[in-house]
Amino acid sequence: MIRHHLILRVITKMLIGPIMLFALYVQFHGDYSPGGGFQAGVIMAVAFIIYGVVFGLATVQQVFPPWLVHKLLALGVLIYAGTGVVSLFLGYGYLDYGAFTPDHPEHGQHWGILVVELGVGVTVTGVMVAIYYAFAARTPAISDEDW
Amino acid sequence: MDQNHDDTSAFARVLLLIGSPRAFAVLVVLCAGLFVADFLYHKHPYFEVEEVPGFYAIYGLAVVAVFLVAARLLGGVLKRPEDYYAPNDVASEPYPDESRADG
Amino acid sequence: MVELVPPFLVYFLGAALLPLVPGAALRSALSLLVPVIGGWLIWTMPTGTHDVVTLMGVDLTLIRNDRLAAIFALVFSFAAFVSLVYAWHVRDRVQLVATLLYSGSAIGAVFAGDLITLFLFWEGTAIASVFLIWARGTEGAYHTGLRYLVIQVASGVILLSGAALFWRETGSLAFDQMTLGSPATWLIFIAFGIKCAFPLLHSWLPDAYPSATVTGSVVLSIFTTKLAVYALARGFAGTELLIWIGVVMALFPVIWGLIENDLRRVLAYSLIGQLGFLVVGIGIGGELAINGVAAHAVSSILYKSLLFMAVGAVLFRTGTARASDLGGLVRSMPLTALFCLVGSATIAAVPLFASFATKSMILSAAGYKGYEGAWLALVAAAGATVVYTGVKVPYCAFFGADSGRRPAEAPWNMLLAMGLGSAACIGIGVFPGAFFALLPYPMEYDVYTVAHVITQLQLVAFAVLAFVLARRFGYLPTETRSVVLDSDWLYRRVLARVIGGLAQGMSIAWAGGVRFQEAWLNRVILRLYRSHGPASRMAQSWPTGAMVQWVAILLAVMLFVTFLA
Amino acid sequence: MATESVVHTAMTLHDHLPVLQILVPFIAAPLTVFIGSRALAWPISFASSVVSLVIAWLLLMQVIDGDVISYHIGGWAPPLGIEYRVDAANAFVVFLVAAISVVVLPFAKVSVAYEVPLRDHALFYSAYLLCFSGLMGVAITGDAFNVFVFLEISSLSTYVLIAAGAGKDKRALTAAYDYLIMGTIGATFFVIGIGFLYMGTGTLNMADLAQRIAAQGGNRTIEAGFAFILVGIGLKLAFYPLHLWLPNAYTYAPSAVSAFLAATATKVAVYVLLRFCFTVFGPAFGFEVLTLQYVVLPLAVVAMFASSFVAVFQSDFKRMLAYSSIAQIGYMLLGIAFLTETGVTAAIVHLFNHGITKAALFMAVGAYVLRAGDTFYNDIAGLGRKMPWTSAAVVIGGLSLIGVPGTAGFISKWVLVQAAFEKGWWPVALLIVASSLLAVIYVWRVVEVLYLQPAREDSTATEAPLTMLVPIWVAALACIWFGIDTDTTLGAARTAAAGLLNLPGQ
Repeated sequence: MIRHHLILRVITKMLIGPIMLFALYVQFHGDYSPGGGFQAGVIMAVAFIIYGVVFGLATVQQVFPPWLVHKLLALGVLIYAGTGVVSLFLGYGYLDYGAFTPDHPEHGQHWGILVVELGVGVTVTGVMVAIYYAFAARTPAISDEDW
Repeated sequence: MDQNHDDTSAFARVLLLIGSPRAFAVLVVLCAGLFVADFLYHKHPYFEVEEVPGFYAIYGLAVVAVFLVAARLLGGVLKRPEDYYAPNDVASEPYPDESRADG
Repeated sequence: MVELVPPFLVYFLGAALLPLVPGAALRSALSLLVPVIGGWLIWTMPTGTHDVVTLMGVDLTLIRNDRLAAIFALVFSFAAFVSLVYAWHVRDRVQLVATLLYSGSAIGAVFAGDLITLFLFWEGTAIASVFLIWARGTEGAYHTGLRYLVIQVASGVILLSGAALFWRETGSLAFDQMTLGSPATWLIFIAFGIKCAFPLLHSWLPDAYPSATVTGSVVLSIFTTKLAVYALARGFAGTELLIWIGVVMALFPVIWGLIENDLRRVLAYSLIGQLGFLVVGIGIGGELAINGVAAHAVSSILYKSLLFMAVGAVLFRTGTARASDLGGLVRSMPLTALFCLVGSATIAAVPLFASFATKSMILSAAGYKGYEGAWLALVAAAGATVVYTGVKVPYCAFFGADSGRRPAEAPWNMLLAMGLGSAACIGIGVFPGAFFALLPYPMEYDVYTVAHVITQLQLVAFAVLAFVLARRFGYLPTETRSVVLDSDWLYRRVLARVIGGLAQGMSIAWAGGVRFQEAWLNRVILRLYRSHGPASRMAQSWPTGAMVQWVAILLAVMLFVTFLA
Repeated sequence: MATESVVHTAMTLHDHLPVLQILVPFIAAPLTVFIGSRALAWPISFASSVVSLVIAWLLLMQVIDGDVISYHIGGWAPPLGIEYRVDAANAFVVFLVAAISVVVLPFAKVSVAYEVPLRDHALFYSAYLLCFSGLMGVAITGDAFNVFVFLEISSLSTYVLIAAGAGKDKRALTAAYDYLIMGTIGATFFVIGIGFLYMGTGTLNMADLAQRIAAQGGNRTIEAGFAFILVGIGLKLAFYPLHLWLPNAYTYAPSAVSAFLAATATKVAVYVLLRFCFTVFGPAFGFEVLTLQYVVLPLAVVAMFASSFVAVFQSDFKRMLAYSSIAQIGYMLLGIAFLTETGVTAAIVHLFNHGITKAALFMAVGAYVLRAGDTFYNDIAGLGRKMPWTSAAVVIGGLSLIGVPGTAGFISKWVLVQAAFEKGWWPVALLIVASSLLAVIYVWRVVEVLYLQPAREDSTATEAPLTMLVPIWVAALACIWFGIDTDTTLGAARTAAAGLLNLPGQ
């Protein structure tokens, strides 16, 4: 474990909280202001990646184990698609969020987009972290026998 | 029916008469009779040539004679040894035993 | 829509199921049911077209039943039954299946209402029948079968190309009366002609039929050529060219029949001769001639299969059908000899036998229409037939010089089959009126006139007399073991040598030809291998850069072309 | 979307069929990962494939007579919103994809277990389901950009699936990588083409595009769009000479993947080409006629011969099949290039028939891999006696590949030859027949290897397990069934062709 870079480590620890908070801000204001699931997901992933960069892969994988990454990755898609399925079960078209508040379609759409964006955010977080894991954990060059 | 194959059966002997000299005599008499008969009835010919007395008799005799001569001449030209086409032909092969096992 | 059970289906089902039946006797017994059921279906089938199925947008008429088709189908069924009785002793499943598929295809072809269906069954007869030759199991039979198959399949291919052209020309695939003139009809005509053994297209027949098994030749003699006769009668009735083709067909086999040593080959040539009568009849056209063709086709199936059965029984018992090795067999095979004589009498058109009634119709038709030349030729052929088949076959096998062979009488099933055939030959000869009722067209035709009986007897008697006299004076062609050349010599010998370009006997010529072709082919293949083989530019894994290059090139080409427009 | 006066009638499940078609496997994919169970991955995949097949059948039955179903995603009406538009053409393709999936998956269970490391199974099936839903999505959507999205979904998961072959042969990685590069270029070209169309018309809905393009006629923007789309899709469907990624990809992918992809992926791409050439652009445009006849047609003929020759000389069964696929795609492109109803019918029928044929053959390859370890000719020599059922299916598939009457392959070639005659292009018809002769040679080589050569002495191969044999034979019998019962396929293909060419339905 790298014991130098004290400043970096301190600063990182300080930054991670605000980064996550900012991610949530971008996430939940996505429907009215610039932002949304994609951006929020990346920002959220940054919080983990920077932690991994500074403190090492093993440490970050204790916090955010790869299996959980996989689950989140899938969960986000399920949230997105599930929203559509719910509207479908309510007798509306697929992803017709008007279904949630039949009297007030606009409200329903608001709710719907919020949930969908959440799904996007979760998946993007998962994907970014998974890509980081994949690259950071690269096994050594393939030995000759494997070819 | 007679199942005895060793001796010539009575039935076979009757059939063998066909090849006997007496049969030839019968044939000659029959031919003569038929030729004469041609004068005794009224024909309905399609063609004039049919009205010639004994036309069919003469024509049949002549045709066969011509063909026999032709066959003799051509036979000398066309005959080849039995294995001429062998092994691509069955001519020189013995016929295989028919009692082959159930395929 | 399939409304009726097509008769060929019974045969095909039989061919599929019978091999599974255990027990040879049971199998043979059950196989007899097939033509019985098939025949019953044909007998009860209403006239008209039925069972039109659509295949790839083409309407196939499986059944077009009229009186012309029905009589051919009925005699096919009867002959199939008789040959299955004759083959009772055969344990070989392949021959049984081949026989059933072959008869089924022939019957299917007879009912075919369009050229495509006809083509399918046409090829079916070719492919099924070759197994009857291969079943002999010798090397020569294998080669003969291949030659046979190539020619038969070629006939089918020519038929198909003719049908395709016909469809382009007329927009119809219906199999009906056609007139020669366009390439399409000529192709169809030639396809029929190959199977009908037109002169120079005939050599497959004397090559293949005597090479089959004992039962195989009987079956072969029934279907293929008569199917072709039916097809010609259906498609080209009244085509004058056929008269002259038929005349040649009736006359030239006489010579070969007289020279040939193998009795089954003699019968094969005489089969061509009888086809000549039928072809002339088709060429004359008109109701009487077509009736005559149908009737004579029936009787020629009967007596020809009867003769093949008799010679086959001799072959079965003695292992040879060479005239030079036979003679005097009447002493131990009297019944076979008797049936053979019935067949001979029938082919010689002796009164009271089937041909007397049927052949005369064709001659009368020639007479009515005034084709004197054709008429004279046919009478000559009829006279010669008496000798080269009617006398020669029984004389060489059963009478003549005693070969000393004393084989056992033919097995009971063969005798029964020959008996059935003989009964039919005599039945038709004695009661022609009942038989004429089955013919395609209604007619008034009196067979047993005094003139007819006497003139025919004259012809037969004097022909026999000529034969006997020739024998007396030693003028008969000598029967020696030999091969007699026919037009197949052109492709089996001359062509082979021309291709080979080497004159050291056929096998060397072949080997040389193959070597030469191999060298040439090898060069081509090597070149292709260099350009397309696994290690070539074409087949190797390309770097992505090269793939992208192609993308760029193709895009450029496409942009250029689209902007050009 | 109308906000006031919400008069809503509840939609039934039946109305949702078009979207459920995609949704079922699409949700099953993340579900597989989410559950993470190796044991459940296959059952989930299979169940969702079966459901998809049922839905595909229901849809096909609704549109077989020429009707069109339009489904609006999110309730946004086209051309603004995304529309799923089901007609005979794409219902046919979707049905093919779903049917192949249902047939291939039972086979895949054993094959994948053998060829893919166990820890990857959940992810493998997830990728498979994504690919599956992506392919169906490409076919079913009526929105040009949505086509691109689904194309990417299927392509990306395809790269993963091919790379999964690395467990057996590391070259799968480079094959997948090459395909990734080429696939991405293809997708990029495709999306550039769509961009041009959007620039030229201001819409992305295909029906709308068709109207507007027809109204304004061709101009440089649209023509460039056409060229880009053609090249982009050409890459996807292994259009000669853009096929270079395909042999490696099919050779090194797991057998089940090869079977699935060979039977579906290129076919869906062919469908997209059909859709753009006939619905969006309409065959009346001079530039399209020119391009198809002077660029696509010659290249299709070249593909038929060059690839067949390469296939003749291959010594690996699987790779041989890959090259034969390229040749067969040539036939489909030929059908399209005829620009006639019969030609398009031939392309669609061949798309289907070749799909089932290749499915049977590639599955047989999987069986050989399982039992003999590899599919090089010297490895599978003499297996005709040791694996009689598998080898018999190979013979049937091979006959269908050649186009022997009585097999499905014959029907498509027959229609294709008819189309050539209709056009009066005799030489092309002759070329079709001639290239079939090449197929005879490469199929015969396999038959000879399987039946006439002696088996290797160390060969311990036994017949493939039933879970493989049944799918192989279902596909093989389908080859025969659709060779005899031609009404179903030809009828559907005719309706589809008529729909694509905007002729009155038949």
